[in-house]
Amino acid sequence: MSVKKFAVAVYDDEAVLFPAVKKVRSAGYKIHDVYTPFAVHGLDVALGEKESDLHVAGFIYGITGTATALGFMGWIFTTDWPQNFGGKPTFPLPAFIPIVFELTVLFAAVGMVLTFCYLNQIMPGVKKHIFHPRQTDDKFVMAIEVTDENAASTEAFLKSTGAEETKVEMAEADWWYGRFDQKEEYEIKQQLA
Amino acid sequence: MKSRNRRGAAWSNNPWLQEMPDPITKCTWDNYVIMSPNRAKKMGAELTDLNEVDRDKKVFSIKTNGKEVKLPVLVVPGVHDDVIAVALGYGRSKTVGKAAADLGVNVYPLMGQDATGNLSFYAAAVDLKNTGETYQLAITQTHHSYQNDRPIIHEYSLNEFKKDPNQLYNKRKDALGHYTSPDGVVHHGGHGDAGHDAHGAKDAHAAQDAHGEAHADPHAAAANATKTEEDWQEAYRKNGTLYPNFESHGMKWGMSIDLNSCVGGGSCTIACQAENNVSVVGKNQVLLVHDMHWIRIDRYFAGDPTKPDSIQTLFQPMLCQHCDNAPCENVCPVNATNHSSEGMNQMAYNRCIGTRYCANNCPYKVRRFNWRDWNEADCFDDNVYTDGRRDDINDDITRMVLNPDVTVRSRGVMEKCSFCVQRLQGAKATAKKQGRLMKDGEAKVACQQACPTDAIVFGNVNDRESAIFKLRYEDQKERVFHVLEDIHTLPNINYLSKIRNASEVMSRNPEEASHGSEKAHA
Amino acid sequence: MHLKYESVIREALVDGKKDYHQVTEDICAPIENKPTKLWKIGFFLSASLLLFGVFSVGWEVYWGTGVWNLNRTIGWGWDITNFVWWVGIGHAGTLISAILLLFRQGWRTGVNRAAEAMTIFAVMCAGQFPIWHMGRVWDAFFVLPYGNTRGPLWPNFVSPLLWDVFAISTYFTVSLLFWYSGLIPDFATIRDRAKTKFRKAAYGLASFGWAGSAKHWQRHEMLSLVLAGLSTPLVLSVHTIVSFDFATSVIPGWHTTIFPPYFVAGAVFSGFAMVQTLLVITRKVLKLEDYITIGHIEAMNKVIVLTGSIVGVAYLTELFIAYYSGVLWEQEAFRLRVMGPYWWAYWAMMTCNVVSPQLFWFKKLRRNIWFTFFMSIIVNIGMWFERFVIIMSLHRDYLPSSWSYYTPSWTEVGFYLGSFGLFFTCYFLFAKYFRLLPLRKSSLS
Amino acid sequence: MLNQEFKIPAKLKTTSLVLLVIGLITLGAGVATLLFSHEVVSQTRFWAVLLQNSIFFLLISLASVFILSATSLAQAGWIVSFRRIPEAIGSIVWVLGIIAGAIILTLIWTDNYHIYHWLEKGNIPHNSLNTLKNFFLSKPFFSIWTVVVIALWGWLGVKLRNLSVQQDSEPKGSTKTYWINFKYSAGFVFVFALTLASTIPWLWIMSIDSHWFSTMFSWYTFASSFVSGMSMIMLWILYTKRHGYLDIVSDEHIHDVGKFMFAFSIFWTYLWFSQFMLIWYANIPEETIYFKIRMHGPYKFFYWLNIILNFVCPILILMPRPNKRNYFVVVLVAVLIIFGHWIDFYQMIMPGTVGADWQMGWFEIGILCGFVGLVIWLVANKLTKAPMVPQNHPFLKETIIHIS
Repeated sequence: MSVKKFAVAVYDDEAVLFPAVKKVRSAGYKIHDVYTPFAVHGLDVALGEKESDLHVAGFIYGITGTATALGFMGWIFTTDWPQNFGGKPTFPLPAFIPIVFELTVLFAAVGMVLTFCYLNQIMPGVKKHIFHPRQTDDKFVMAIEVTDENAASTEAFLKSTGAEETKVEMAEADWWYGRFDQKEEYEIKQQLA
Repeated sequence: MKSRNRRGAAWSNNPWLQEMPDPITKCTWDNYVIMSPNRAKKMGAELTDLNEVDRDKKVFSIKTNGKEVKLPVLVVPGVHDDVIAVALGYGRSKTVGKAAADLGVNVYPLMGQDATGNLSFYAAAVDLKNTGETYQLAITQTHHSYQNDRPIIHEYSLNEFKKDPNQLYNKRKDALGHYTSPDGVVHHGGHGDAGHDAHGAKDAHAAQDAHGEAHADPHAAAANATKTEEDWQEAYRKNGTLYPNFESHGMKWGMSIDLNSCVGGGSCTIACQAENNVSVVGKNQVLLVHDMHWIRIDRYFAGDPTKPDSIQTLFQPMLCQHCDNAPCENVCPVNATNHSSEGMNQMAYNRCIGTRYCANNCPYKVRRFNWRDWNEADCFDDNVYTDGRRDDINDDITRMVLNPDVTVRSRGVMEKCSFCVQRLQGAKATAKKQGRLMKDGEAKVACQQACPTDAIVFGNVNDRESAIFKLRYEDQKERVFHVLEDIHTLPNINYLSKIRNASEVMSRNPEEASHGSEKAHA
Repeated sequence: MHLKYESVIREALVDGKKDYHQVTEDICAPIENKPTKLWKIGFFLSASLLLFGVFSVGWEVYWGTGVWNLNRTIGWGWDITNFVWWVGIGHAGTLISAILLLFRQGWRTGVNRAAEAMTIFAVMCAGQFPIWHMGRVWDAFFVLPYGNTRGPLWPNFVSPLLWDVFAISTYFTVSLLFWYSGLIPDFATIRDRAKTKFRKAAYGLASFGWAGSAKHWQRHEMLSLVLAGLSTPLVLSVHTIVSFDFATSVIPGWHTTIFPPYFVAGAVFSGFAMVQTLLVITRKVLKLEDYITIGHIEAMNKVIVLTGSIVGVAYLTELFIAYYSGVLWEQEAFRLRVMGPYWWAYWAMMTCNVVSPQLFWFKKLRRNIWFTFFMSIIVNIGMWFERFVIIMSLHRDYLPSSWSYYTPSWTEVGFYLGSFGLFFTCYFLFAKYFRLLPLRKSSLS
Repeated sequence: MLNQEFKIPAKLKTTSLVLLVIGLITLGAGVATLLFSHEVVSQTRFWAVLLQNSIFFLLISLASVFILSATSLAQAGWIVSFRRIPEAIGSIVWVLGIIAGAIILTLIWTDNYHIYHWLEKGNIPHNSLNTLKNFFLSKPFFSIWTVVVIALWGWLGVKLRNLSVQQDSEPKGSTKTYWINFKYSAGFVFVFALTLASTIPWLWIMSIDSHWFSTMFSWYTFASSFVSGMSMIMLWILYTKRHGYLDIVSDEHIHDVGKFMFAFSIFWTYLWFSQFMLIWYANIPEETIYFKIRMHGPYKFFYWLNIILNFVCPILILMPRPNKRNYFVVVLVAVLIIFGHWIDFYQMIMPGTVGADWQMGWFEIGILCGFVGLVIWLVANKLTKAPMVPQNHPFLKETIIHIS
């Protein structure tokens, strides 16, 4: 958790963004992140991100659900308190299927969403730095971490990639607990400067 | 004018009796005029399909002996076309007590005197007029025929029965014997005297042709095993299902009800009500079909309603059948009802949350729901007396009528016949204390005890010496049947067929007569 | 840069030439402007209905289920009819989002957010009925498999009603997650556009701190896809399990093996109709005609005529097989449906569900807004009658001695009206404070 | 490349002919040893096997016509790249229809009550309960409906393909035939609802167990034939692709067809389970007897095999995304599915006909070979008659750049 300096470029079209990403990466810059208002198909590949393994987690949660449901109901009906309902078998498998299915789905879905939130470090009360107010509206924002020395040159380079607007600003790179209606210290400082 | 009364109204303030449906009309809490369908039609009060649904009955004015009363009309087949009848003993004042006050109409004023000066229970000249008004009668059974072809009751004339006592037995064996093979392969060689093998088997021919008689084969052997007289019922029980068989070791309670002996008097209903703290609900609630009786007597008419002489009446006591494959037990979400190892279908009132799913899924419609707080037993105060007249069962004094061995049920739970489980447990405990086996007849259920004609026999079916066993499997086995046995509910209650001392059984439709056994199979 | 080529046959999914920002402006406008008069009236009416529903339910809980006109023979009536009806309606949203996402139907984006919200509200309404229909609602928690002090006392996992408990709660949870995870980025948009402190704080909380990072979007896409994959069988399972409530029983008219797929088709049918009802109003009131186009409406109508026909085939199948079976009980149950005391319900069902949707074979009618609106209501009336007809199989089953009849009391009607109140109150709030349409690239052609 | 024409590889030709000849020899041997055997069970076996195979192959071919109509109505673009394959399969429906129809009608008019028990007098009594059944299961109705339905199926199967081929020679950008095709597709779906989705499986298959009934039966049969039809299309796509055709079919298309196989295997299981569980739960003997013989009786093995082949295998194998794009895996699953549903049809038909005396021997396998050979030969020949890719389809461009 520390406030760092970033060179920020704002693009107004995907068609400009993609070549820009390519140029920036081949020029050797390490892109801190790209912010888009909606999922841009193929951007993760362009940025060199690995494919997410979220679905594998989902599968494991699902299997856990299946096992829990079958094990729990099986234990209750055969061991804990076997009873006779309408002459049904003690282990009435066909009648277990609906609940087994539901719990499989429930475990998978809830587990995946929690994992999603954990991986993305998002939850109510979490705050992240918004580089450009329209990055959740229609602008595409690229941020590169810079030092005092290379800030100007990076900015200039970003400008050359077709950015509509560029700037250098201090920003908290990670997440923190905070409210979006309050300005953080570094933001106020930045504004004053 | 003929009369029927409850001891001339001497016990009219007893809500049990007020709520007991009249054996013939199935009406409660009121008196009314009964008349034949023909007369009703003439006078614009005919029994229509709508009549079943609509509880508003037409009110007629009756004038005789210079007096007039107004009474609702009930149409009852079998009444002579020129006779109407009213029950005495109604229209009491409030002084008689809460239950009977202001019920019905007092018709004593209509009574004249006969030549000897005695009160005359009939009057010859009656002026009957439709007033155009209507009045609601609380009737517990609104459909009066068992649709003739519904195989829920079996009736034979004495001659038919004499000619072939085994008619019912064979009919059942034909229909159910179809499902007795342990592997589902149906072999037709199995049952002998099936007449033509009409309802037979999907697979029968191929299998039969394949094996021939000489073919030694495990399936054929299995089929042969069910050949013997006693075993096909057991085989149906075990193989007519995809479920395993739950054996009852020790006790296995069973009941037999003889349709021949039953006179429909209803003492079983009241005995049960007294024994098991069954609530009285009041007229308004009976109108909403919220009646609570654990054992009811279904009354059906057969014959041509326009010919009073052709009418035959039939009574079928109906109570929880304690099915071994009970459709109600499966569906309870909270385990409030399940099956005992003694073959009883039991209720845990404490556990019931009142989804009513069990009652819906009961093919016999014998489960009773506590729609309201009849007994001031639930957690809401003062929510009992909203709908007019009630019995006074919640007085401190009258509460003493409650049987302390039996729970008083609160609002929102399901209840039904328990086979008087408190008595059975009591009898078992007594025998155990005395260090001996329980004898047959020691455990009696209330309805059995009260039945004046001994139509109900009850006992342990696993005991080969018991009356119920002998009746069911030896003495009366050709008359035994279970209601709806083709859906494999395996009731622990059986009925004995009705044998009529009449030349003809009116409930038999012509098709049934000619096709007989197919019907049962279908 | 991927070019999405669309054939000449296809219609544009968004009318008018819009850039991204314009889309955001349009969609956020209802949220950021003051509520209109129409909205206020609608909200007030819905809230009043809701209050009346609360009163009706309170009355029933205090005096007992006996104030409903259900009886010894007919243990379920309007309560479960309405339950099944609302659950059915609650199927469209997740179906649109999930199945259409899997089938990559582009037109879904115009309607899916509203439909998902509708799903959640409809399931909330549906859940009320089985809860309040219990005789002892204060013991409703008995259905949960919780450890307790009464020994090993567990619910009965074999009961279809318990399956319902699991199915409905799972469905509600997963739909909520699906819907909310889709909303998070939308909340972020509103947050960053917000002018007031309160809005910034509230939407800031609701958006979970979403900033739109590329990696997050990648996971988000994956999450949506897998949730869609899970939701698809889940949607089918829910109405299937609801149908099991009836089909597992031995009651003629209830016990029919075709029920599961036929209930699902019926649910989609009624759900889509309800979405139509809402969309036709919403696009008018919130001026979203460019986003919810005639093309969307027509596509939905095609699904309606398809599912209506499937349901029709199922009705005829039931009727036919009942007579084919040679089983007296079945034949009688269906004879009574067609010409028994409840014949009017049967014929209302047939007219509304089978006959009238066939008019959608005509393109002119399919693309007519007012006709669509009219039909969407007709279909839901029909589907209500379908459930009513099925449940009323109880009125005459095996033993004629128990036959009975049922009409609802004011409390039952009140409860039903109250559920509309709940539904529309939620919907009005949603339409005002949440984003009604998602912003997706694919919504632009 | 888009106007490539299919030439039957020699190996395929030989294989199909060899299989066909095996089938014919088996048939001949069957006639000699089974049909003219004095044992009724052998005669029944002869007919039951022919019935099973002819209906099975007819219905899985018909599935192609259905998928064509359904995707046309849904305006799905992705299928266009390999549309010619279902078209070819669909246009041989009439041949299989004639074979199946001939077998069924022979059974009916020779009163073969060992297959259709209702043909025996008295098995379904004439009374008011059975009025409809007596009409429905009567020789005239049965025959007329069978003939009409086969004629409609065959005609529409050919028609849909002819329209598509006709489109090839139309000027670019013309959508006239496209809309005509759309209308015929709607017509077929209508016919389909009244036949395969309802009456036909009742008549041809369910009536074998003449007292048993299930409202689900037709939809269940449909699901069975549809998923195997999809698998058959998959096999053809991959086969032709391997031989250098259909290069516009990308992994995305294969993935999509794989998803269909996956999804409809689940769908089949869903219908199978619903039918089974409801009957199991209600436990009414006249319904459970159907499963009694299958679950606890001599068909136990097939009962479990059916679930394993048609549910467990496809679902486990096809769940991971890469597997749906792996040609070997997909071919394996397709073969398993087709065989699995052949078994499914086997266990639908045999318990009611040959009963406990089922056999899985030379005759069963030989006839299966024969039908496989016949279908391969017919479809391959049909494929040579038109370019492998529809030339002028409005969605052609869409399907080429199709991404998932």
